[in-house]
Amino acid sequence: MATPAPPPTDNAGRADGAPRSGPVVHLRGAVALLGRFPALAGVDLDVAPRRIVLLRGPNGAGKTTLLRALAGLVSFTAGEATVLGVDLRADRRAVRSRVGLLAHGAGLYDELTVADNVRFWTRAAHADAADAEAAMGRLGLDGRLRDVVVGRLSTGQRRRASFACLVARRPELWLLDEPHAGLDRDGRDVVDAIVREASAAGATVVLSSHELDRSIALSDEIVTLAGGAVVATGVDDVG
Amino acid sequence: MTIETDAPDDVVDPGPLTTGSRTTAVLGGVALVAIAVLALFGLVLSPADANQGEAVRILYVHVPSATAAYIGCFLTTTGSVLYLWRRSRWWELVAFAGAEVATLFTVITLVTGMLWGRPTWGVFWVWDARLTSTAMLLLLLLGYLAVRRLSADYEVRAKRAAIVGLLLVPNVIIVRQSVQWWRTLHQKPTLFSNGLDSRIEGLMLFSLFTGFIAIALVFLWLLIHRFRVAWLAEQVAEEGLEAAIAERRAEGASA
Amino acid sequence: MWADAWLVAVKDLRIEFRSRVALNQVLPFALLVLVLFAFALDPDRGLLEKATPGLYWVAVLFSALLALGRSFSVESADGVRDALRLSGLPPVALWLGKVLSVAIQLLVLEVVLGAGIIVLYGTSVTGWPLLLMTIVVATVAIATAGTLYGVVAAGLRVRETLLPLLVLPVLAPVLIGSTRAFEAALGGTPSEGWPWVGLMSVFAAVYVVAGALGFGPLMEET
Amino acid sequence: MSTVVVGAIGGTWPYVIASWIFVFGSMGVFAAVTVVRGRRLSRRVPPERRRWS
Repeated sequence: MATPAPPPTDNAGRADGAPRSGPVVHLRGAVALLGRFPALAGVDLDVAPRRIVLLRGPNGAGKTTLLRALAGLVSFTAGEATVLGVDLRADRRAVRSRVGLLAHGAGLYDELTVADNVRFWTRAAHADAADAEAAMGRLGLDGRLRDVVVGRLSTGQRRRASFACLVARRPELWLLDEPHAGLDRDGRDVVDAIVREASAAGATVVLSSHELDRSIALSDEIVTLAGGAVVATGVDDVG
Repeated sequence: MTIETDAPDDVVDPGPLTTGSRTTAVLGGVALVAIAVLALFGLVLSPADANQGEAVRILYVHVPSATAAYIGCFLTTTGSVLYLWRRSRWWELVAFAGAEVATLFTVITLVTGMLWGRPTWGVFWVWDARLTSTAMLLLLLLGYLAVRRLSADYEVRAKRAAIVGLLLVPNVIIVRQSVQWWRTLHQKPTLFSNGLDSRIEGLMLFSLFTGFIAIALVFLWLLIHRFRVAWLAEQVAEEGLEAAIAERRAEGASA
Repeated sequence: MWADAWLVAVKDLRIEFRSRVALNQVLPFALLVLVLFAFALDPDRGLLEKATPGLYWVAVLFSALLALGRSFSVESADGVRDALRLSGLPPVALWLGKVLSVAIQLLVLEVVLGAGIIVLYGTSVTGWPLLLMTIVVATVAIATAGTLYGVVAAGLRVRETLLPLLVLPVLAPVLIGSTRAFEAALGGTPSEGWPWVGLMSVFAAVYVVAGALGFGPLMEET
Repeated sequence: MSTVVVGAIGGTWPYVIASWIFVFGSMGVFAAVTVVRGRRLSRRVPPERRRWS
C-alpha cells in the first residue's frame, strides 16, 4: 500500500502551513476537575510544534484527564491553558476540530461496519473520503475486515479502526491515550510509523503509554506525571 | 406552626447560624399576622356565599395558592434562562427554590380544589379545565425536580435542569390552552372558573384580598429560606475543593 | 448544516436497519398495543369505535418512547459521546439528524398503525387531508420534544425511567390535539380538527427552537 | 344556578376546616424542614462565605 500521508500542510484548511511561533500546548498551573476530584492539580507543560511527547506516570496520575482536557473535553477550572493558540478557558470548543484524540473508548458504533464507521467519522469532520480509505488500508482494515460489524471485532482491531478515524481527520495535534494497548507487534509498528510520518509532516503528538521502551524510542521528550502535576521532564536525545 | 427566626440584634451575635436574617424575621412576623387576619375574616367574619355556602371560604386560600404556584414556575423559567445565558449560579438556585415552593403550592391548590369540589359538585375530582391544568403543572414540576435532584455533580444537574426549567412556562401555557379547549368542547365552562362570580364584594372580597397578601408573604418567606438552604448545600459541596487540590499535590510529591 | 444532519440521520437509520430493533421490536409492540386495547374494550359494544383515535395515539406515544430510548442508547457506546463532541459536527445538525431519524421511524410506524386501525377497528376516514396533516405535525412535535428530553436523560443511569416522566406530561397537549383532530377526521366534521393541528404546530415550533438552542449546551458536559 | 349546592352532606364546614388545616399545615412542615436543614448546613459553612447576616 502506498504510504498515503502527504504532508498535511498542503491540504487547505487542515493545518495552516505557517510555522507556529508559540508552543502548540502551553499550560501553567492548570487545574481540571472530574466531578469534585481535582484530577489535574496545577500542571505546567509546554509542547513545541512537531514534537512527540511521551506522558509517563502511575495509574491515576491524571494522564487520561490531561489528554482529554487538551482536546477540550474537560474544562480547566484554574491556571493558563492554551492549545494551538486557542485559550481553552475562554472557548474550549474552538480547538476540537483541529485535534485528534485516541481514547480508551473506541468511539465506534458497534452495529455499523468498519467502513461505515470510518466513513461516518471522516465525513463528520469534513475530511477527505480518500484519506479514510487510505487510513483503513494503512491499518490493515481493508479487504475482509472492511464490511465486518465493529461489534464483532477484537479489541486490537477496534483500536486500529478508531486510529484510522483519527488519521483520516489529519489533526494538527494528536493526543493518543496508550496507542499501543491491545495491538499486536505488527500493529504497534504501523502506529509508530504513522506517528513519525505525521510528526515529520508538521503535526504535534502527545501520547501516554506504559510500553516504555517502545514509546521512549518513538518520542522526543518525556514528561512524568504524578498526583495531577508534572514532576519530571527529560529530553530523550535518541528520538 | 412556629417560625423561629432569631431577630439578630445590632451586634452579630455568634448565636446558632441559621438561614434566618433580619428581613426573613420581619417577613415571617408580618406573614403570621396576615394569616391571623385571614383566618379571622375568612372563617369568622365573612358571610357564607349565596349558593356555595361555606365552601367559598376554601377559595380564600385556594385561588391565591394557584397564583403563587404559577409565580414559582415563572421564577423557575426566568432563573433557568439566566443560568443558561449568563451562567449565573445565583439565578439557577432561584429557579430550583422557586420550583420546590411552586410544587408545594401546586399540591395545596390541587388538594383544596378537590376539597372544594366535594361539597360543591359532590365528587372530589372533575376533569375541569383549571384542576386538570394544575395536575399537569404538578407533573411538569416533578419532571424538573427529578432532573435537578440527579446525583451527578452540579454542572451536569444544573444545565440539564435549566433546559427543562426553560421550557416549564411554555409547556404550562400550551397545556392550559389545550386543556381549556378540550374541556370547553363538551360542556360550557363550569362556574368554577374561580368559583367567584363578579358580584363578590364586601367582607368576602376583603377575605380573598387578605388571602392573596398572606399567601404571597408566606411564599416569599419560604422562597428565601429554601434558596439559602440550596446556597449552603452548594457551598458545603465546594468547600472541600482547596483541601482536595492540596492533598492531590501531596500525593504527587510523595510518588 | 443540512448535509451533516442528513449524515447523522442516515447513520441512525442504517443502525436501525441493520440491527432491526425498530422493525422487529418497536413495530410489533405498537400493533400489540392496538390488539390489547381491542381485548380490553370488547369491540362489539361500540366503545372501541369511539376510542379509536385515543388508542391510536397512545400506541404511537408509547412506541415513540421506545424509539427515543433506542435512539440515545445507540450513542452510549464507549467513547461515542466524546467522539461526537470532537467530530466538529455542529450540535444543531446532530439534534436535527436524530429528530429526522426518529420522525422517519415514527412515520413508518404511524402508517402501519393507521392501516391497523382501519383493518382491525373498521374505522372509516372522512377527512384524509386532516388525517395526514395531523400525523405529520404530531410526528414532528413528538420527535423534536422527545429528542431534546432524550438528551437531557441521556448518559444517566436512570434514563429509562426519567425519559417517560419528562416526555409524557409535555406531550399531553399533543395527545389531546392529535386525538381530537383524528376524531374530526375519522367520521367527524374535519373542519373541527384544524385548530388542533394549529396548536400542535405551535408546540412543534417551540421545540424546534428549544432543541436547536438547547442541544449544544447539553452535549457539553464536563 | 348551575352549581349544585350539596351542603346537606354533613355540611361543608368539615371540608373548609380540612382545607385550611392542610394549607397551613403543609406550609408549616415545609418551613420547619427548610429551617432545620438550614441550621444543619449553616454549621458547616464559615460565616464569611454567607450572603446574609
